Amino acid sequence: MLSLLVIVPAIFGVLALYSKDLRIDLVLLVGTALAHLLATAYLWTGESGPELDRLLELDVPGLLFLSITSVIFLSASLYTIPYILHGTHDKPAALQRFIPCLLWFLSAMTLVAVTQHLALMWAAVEGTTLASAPLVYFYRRRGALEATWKYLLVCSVGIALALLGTFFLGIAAAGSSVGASDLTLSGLSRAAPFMARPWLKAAFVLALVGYGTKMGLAPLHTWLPDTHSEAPSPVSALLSGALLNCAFLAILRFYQVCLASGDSQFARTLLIVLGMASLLLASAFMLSQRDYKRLFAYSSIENMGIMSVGMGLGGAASYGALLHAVNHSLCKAGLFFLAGNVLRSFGTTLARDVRGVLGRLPETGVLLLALFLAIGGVPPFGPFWSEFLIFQSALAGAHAWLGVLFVSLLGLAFLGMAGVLLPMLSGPGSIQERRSAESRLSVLPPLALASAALVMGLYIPSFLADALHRAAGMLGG
Amino acid sequence: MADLLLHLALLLVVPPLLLGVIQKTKAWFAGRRGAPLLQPYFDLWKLLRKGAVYSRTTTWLFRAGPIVSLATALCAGLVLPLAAASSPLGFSGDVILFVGLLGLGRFFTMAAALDTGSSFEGMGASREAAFSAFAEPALLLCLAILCIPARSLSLGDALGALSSAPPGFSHPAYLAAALGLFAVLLAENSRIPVDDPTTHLELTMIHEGMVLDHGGPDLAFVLSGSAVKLFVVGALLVRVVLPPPAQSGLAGVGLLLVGQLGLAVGVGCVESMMARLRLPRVPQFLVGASVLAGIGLAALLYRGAP
Amino acid sequence: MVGTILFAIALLGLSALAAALLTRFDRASLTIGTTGSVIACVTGASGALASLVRRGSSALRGTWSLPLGEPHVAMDALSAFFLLCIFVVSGLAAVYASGYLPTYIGRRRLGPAVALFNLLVAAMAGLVIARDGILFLMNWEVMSFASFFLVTFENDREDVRRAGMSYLVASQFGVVFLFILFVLLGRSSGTYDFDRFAATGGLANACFLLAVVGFGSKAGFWPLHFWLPEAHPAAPSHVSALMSGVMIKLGIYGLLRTLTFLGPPAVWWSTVLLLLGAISGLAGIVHALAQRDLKRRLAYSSVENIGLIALGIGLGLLGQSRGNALVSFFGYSGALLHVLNHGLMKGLLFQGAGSVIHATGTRSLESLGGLYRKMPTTALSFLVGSVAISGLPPLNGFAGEWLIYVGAFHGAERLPTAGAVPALVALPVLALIGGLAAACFVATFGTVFLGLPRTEGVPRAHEAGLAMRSTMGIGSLLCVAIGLWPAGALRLVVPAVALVSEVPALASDATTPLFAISRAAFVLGLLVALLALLRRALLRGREVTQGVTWGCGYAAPDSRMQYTASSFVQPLLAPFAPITHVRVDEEGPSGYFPRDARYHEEIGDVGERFLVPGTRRVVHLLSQLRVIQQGRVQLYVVYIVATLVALLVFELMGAGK
Amino acid sequence: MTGYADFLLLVVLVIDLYIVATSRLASCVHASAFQGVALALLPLALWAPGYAGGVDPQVLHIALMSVGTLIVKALVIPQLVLRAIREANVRREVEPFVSLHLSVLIAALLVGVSFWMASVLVLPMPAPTTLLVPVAFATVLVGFLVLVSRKKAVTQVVGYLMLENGIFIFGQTLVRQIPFAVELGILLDLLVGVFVMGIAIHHISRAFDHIDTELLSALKD
Repeated sequence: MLSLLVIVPAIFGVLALYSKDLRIDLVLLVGTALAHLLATAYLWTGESGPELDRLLELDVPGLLFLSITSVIFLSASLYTIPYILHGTHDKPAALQRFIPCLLWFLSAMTLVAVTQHLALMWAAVEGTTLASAPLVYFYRRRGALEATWKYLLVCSVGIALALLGTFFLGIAAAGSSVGASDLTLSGLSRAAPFMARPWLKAAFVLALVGYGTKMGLAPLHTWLPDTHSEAPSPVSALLSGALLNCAFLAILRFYQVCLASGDSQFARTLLIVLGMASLLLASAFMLSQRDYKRLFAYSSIENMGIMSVGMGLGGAASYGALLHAVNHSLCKAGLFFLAGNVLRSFGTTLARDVRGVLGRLPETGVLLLALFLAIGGVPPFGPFWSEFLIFQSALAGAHAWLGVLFVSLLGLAFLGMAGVLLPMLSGPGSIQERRSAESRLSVLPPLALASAALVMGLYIPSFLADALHRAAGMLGG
Repeated sequence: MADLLLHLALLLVVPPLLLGVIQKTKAWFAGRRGAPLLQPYFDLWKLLRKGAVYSRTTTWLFRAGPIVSLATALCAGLVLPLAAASSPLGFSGDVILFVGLLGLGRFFTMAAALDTGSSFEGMGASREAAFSAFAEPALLLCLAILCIPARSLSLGDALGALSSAPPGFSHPAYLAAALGLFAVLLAENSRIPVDDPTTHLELTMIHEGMVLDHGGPDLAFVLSGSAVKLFVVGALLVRVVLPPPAQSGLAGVGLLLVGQLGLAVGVGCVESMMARLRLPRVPQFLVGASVLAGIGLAALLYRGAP
Repeated sequence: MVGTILFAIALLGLSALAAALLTRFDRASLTIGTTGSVIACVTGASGALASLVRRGSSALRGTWSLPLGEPHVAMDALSAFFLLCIFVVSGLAAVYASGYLPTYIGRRRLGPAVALFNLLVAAMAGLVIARDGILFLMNWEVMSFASFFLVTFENDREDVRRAGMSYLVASQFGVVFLFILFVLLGRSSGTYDFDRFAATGGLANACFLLAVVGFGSKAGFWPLHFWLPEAHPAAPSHVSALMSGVMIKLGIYGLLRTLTFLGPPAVWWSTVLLLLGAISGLAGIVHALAQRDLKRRLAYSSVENIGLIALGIGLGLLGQSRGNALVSFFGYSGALLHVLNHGLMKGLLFQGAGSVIHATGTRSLESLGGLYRKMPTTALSFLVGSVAISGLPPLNGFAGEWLIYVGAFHGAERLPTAGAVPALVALPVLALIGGLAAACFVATFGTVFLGLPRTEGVPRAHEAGLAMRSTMGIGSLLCVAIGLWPAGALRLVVPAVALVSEVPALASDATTPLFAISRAAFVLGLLVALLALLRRALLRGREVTQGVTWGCGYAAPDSRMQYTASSFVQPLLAPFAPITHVRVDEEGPSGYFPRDARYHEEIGDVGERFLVPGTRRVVHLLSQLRVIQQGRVQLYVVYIVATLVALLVFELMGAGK
Repeated sequence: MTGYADFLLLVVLVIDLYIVATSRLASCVHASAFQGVALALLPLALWAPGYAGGVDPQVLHIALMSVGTLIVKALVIPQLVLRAIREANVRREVEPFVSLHLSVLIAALLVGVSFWMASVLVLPMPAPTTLLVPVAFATVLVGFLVLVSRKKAVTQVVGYLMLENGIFIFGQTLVRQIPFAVELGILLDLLVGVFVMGIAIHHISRAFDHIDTELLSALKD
């Protein structure tokens, strides 16, 4: 079952590559996305055993991140239909390899969520980079090319370090008295208590820096703003909504091993340090940001920082961090879709030249307003709960000043976003302004995501709540 | 009921006499015979029998101004215990009502002045607003000096407590209160150091400036209102300087009248001897009065109530 | 009783939703929204009144699947009193809005405005009955954002957007402190339930300061008030009436509710509040005097009245910390009665200002004047509002300030010297504030309604619509009623005071004097009536003619020769020149035949002097960080290696072998 | 047999220093190809018969892996990079950030550092040769040096390859833990990675008509 989840999108990708007609590609894309979501929903019902002699094995965190990826991918595929059919941005675009890469991207991300073999997981994460690089270079222009090159190089170098970390972990496990175990999570956890401490620490540091680059934690985040400002909107939504979570899952695997080894305090401190660095840097850059797509990129960095701090604090905060992963993906994907709509209607990503969005694109404007409030942590929406849970543990923890700094940086970031978005929404777009018709499908996905974020703020479904609790339990919750 | 009638009689009959005495003192100082002592009464009688000319820009507020200023002055008088130990409208906390009533009268006089739309009346109202804003703290602090030793907020008890105390200024605080009240009296009733009631140059007027456009019965109400206000604040000052012995009945009234006349002569002397303060100096004069009262209070608190 | 309030909130929510959905049809959404909010306000107010009179208190506790807190609502005396204020002022504002909003049809959509208004009222009511930290914070944020979007209703204007931004910064700044306050309280008592919140010693002091700053930024205490004179004038008038009337009072409610958790107050708490109150009051009224814009002047006067309320609470705390029940009773009851009074008065004044602006199209005091003939009802209610807010006897403003004065007097008399001094200092401050307020509002009333119209725009003014006139009428009647019968209003306040100051209600000490005040008011009315009759009798036989105002014989008096707002307050502001940051831009007449001369005075507030340059410097400082994102790939790889080396050294060396 | 392993590791180390020293791109790529060959032989030298007694059952696994490495690292990748160089018709790494002589000195310093790190991070389990860890660290560090100090995109790819080779050496210690499928996956990722980089370089040279990353820095904040 799990192997099907990985292989089917890959095969459909190949099919799409050779099919000449765009419509068939789109049907393939949406079909795969739907099938993937149904399969994931099925996985929620029963326990599925390991496959391919323990290469593919699904546990609760894996299932959680798999379902996030699946939901975001379905909304992105629906959004891609009008995005491609209505003619893309002004430049000629590489349509031919867009949908195949999307499908390979999906299979790579699925593999990350599904496997517990660390080396295979590394290969999957590297696979996501390689699959998404052509997606970033969708528009034939210099900026996109430069963004792709930086994305490719910085991420590959980062992930290479993660491979080194995986090998270090293997060495540490091999050196421990339990004897050589395969590089699966369960094996490593069994060997963890007896591992040589320096190798374990070096392994975690390498993995944190490696996958941290992919996750966008400061100061390893440098590729993220460039990539998001150049990539087409559905790709940015997938990058921020799903890919960053996969990198976070990879770090969590290593964190599980550290927890099993009993000496996890150093890991917590590292997570908190990098998380706070991301928060500080993201807030600073959001304050005077000119480009609204880069603004959302820095908001992703900020939210990754929040999740990393949450996981570092442990206790209720790790539950908050996982909840925030869900909330953030929903909101950020929706925001990027809306950014795509605004870009298509106004033709520029400079916030200064965009005025009266509420007048010209009423649906997009209202949704943009709702999601801006959601990502800012305003109560009726989901992120308020996760951010409050993390803030509560931060303030109640050993260093109270950490909590104060945390909530002030969140406030600063929110004001930064308000400074950019609110003038865009308001302004002279009065009623008479020409209301450009927006296609149903370019508004439906963000609407669905926004209402999901609202539901998460008012009522967390019980199956999701206890899945989060079980996952947090496994991660030092 | 007899007290009430006596109280009202005093409030209505005596005040114009004070104006007469002040004018007679100033005339004596200037070596003139001056107008007869009852001249204010003749003026009032004349004005009450005249017609009235109203400006086209004014509304009913212009007509209400004089009425409210006289009514509030009378009401303030009723709050103040003139002769008997208690006043008809007295209660614990009437000190603040006393200050509030004076404020209400002033509010409507200023509103009437602005109603005419003339720059001179606006100038008078603006100056009145500024100086009264600084006079209120001084008045309140002086009243505080009276109330705190008596541990009660009613003017009746506060002044009553004075009469039981040994004569003269048993405590320097009362001297400060008296001086403070005298300064407030001069400011409120537009006497010389603050304002010149007899000036004819509109640019220099304050209180007169506000009532330029009134004529006939309205002017009469205005004049009697300011006379009553002079009488009321004067009575307060006299009760502080010459506290009548307890339950003295008519003798107390007599003492009050003598005190008032003495006060009127005093005001006349001050008016004859001093020149007007420059307008920007008036707030400093009033702030000085409140500081004086504040020092009195500090002395009171520091050595504990007598 | 709390059931009726929940019903009212539900009704408000539903009507908000309906109005939002019907955005395309302005009239329909307006009627639905207004009827919904009026019915809800009436039921809510009656429920609150019933609970106050019967001194009942009821609670409802539910469960929800959200990770934190629980939906626990209850209504005690304090909540009931504030609910009464909220529903009365909101009801009046809603009816006023039904007359005021139609002018926007064609320019702005009405649906969102009506929906957000109902949402704001629902959030405020929800806030007051919330008995759980999380629920409280949720309502607080919904209130802040609903009011933010209402303030930026006309966001096509640049100054409205700037005002909205400064309001957002202030509310975010305040919310940070509230988050910290509630988590500290939650941690010390293990749950977010208000019934079990408690803090003593150092934690209580910290919580007090957090509450003062957090709630103070919404209430508008002095340095934290910078958003108020920006946001209120930018908002449509019915919203500024609601915000000034009742929303900033919820900051006071939050402060009082926190005080009930913190047990016996420390002595220095009262000094802090007295100081804040005095500064807010004085600075507020001085800046109000210096304003040229009608709504900005009313906004600053709100800061002054919040200062008075803070003085009241300060006296209440003084009484509690010194153990004198009388002082604390008068302090708290004065503060709470002033909350209700100010809600009514300021609502009335803003509604008056709204109809003036709606009629003349301008807010500047320099160009108004002579509106009495054209707008008699508005003028009369504005007069009632002005007399009331100046704290003059027959009206309700006096009743509230009287209680605070008596509290200060009792403080000066009964407390030992150390306690008496702050009370004594409060006396002259209260008097000065009262005097300046009277001057400010006679100037405002005079320059707007009396005299001659200063510009040609004014003569075309027309009286406000029926809805607006009726709300102003009801508002004035309420002010007069409370003014004439303050003892009744005190009966509403006493149960709430008993709850806050944990002292047996000493109602008797206050009701007899208040009855005396009513009697004095009656006597004053009698005297005025008698004199009016005397005047009519005297003038019956006489010849009464119309003439021109006496201009000292000047041949061509002109309406521009009248005293304007700035000239009226110039002697008042001269003594305060050292503490106010005055910028004068003038060009005196020159040459033998001077043609043009110009004099313009601008009073800078704490906002312009410190905050705007401060934020600009911070943003500039943070933008230095942009050098990190320089663009070269090699540099990015160096970042990765540097982080790796740093963390490795930190881990391997730091942890030691 | 350990003698062969040490010899191969020394060859790898020398090639590292050579790549840093040369400025001609073509010779860099050829050196990298030789390094690939050396690495392909390494597993045979390390785990071939005679190590720790008895025939090792996974000899097939090791043989397959070394053949795979040979094909990927020695043949396919160099061809890709050479094709990229031909299309971009760029010959020499003109003056990089750090002059060539200085970078050689730094490389030598890095080798010293890696030997010191090897003393800190001693392999917990018995390893066939003591040289393995230091050479691996050296290759990784020098790879970073090349990546950071060179301007041409192709040289950065070569730097990235050296980095991968260094990590590959570390991988040799875990032959038993990593199943062949995963090993193949890692190699495949490397191959596809370089392939995509090649295409990117091709587009860069067409779009910017040079492949100097200096001008590739328009995107900044």
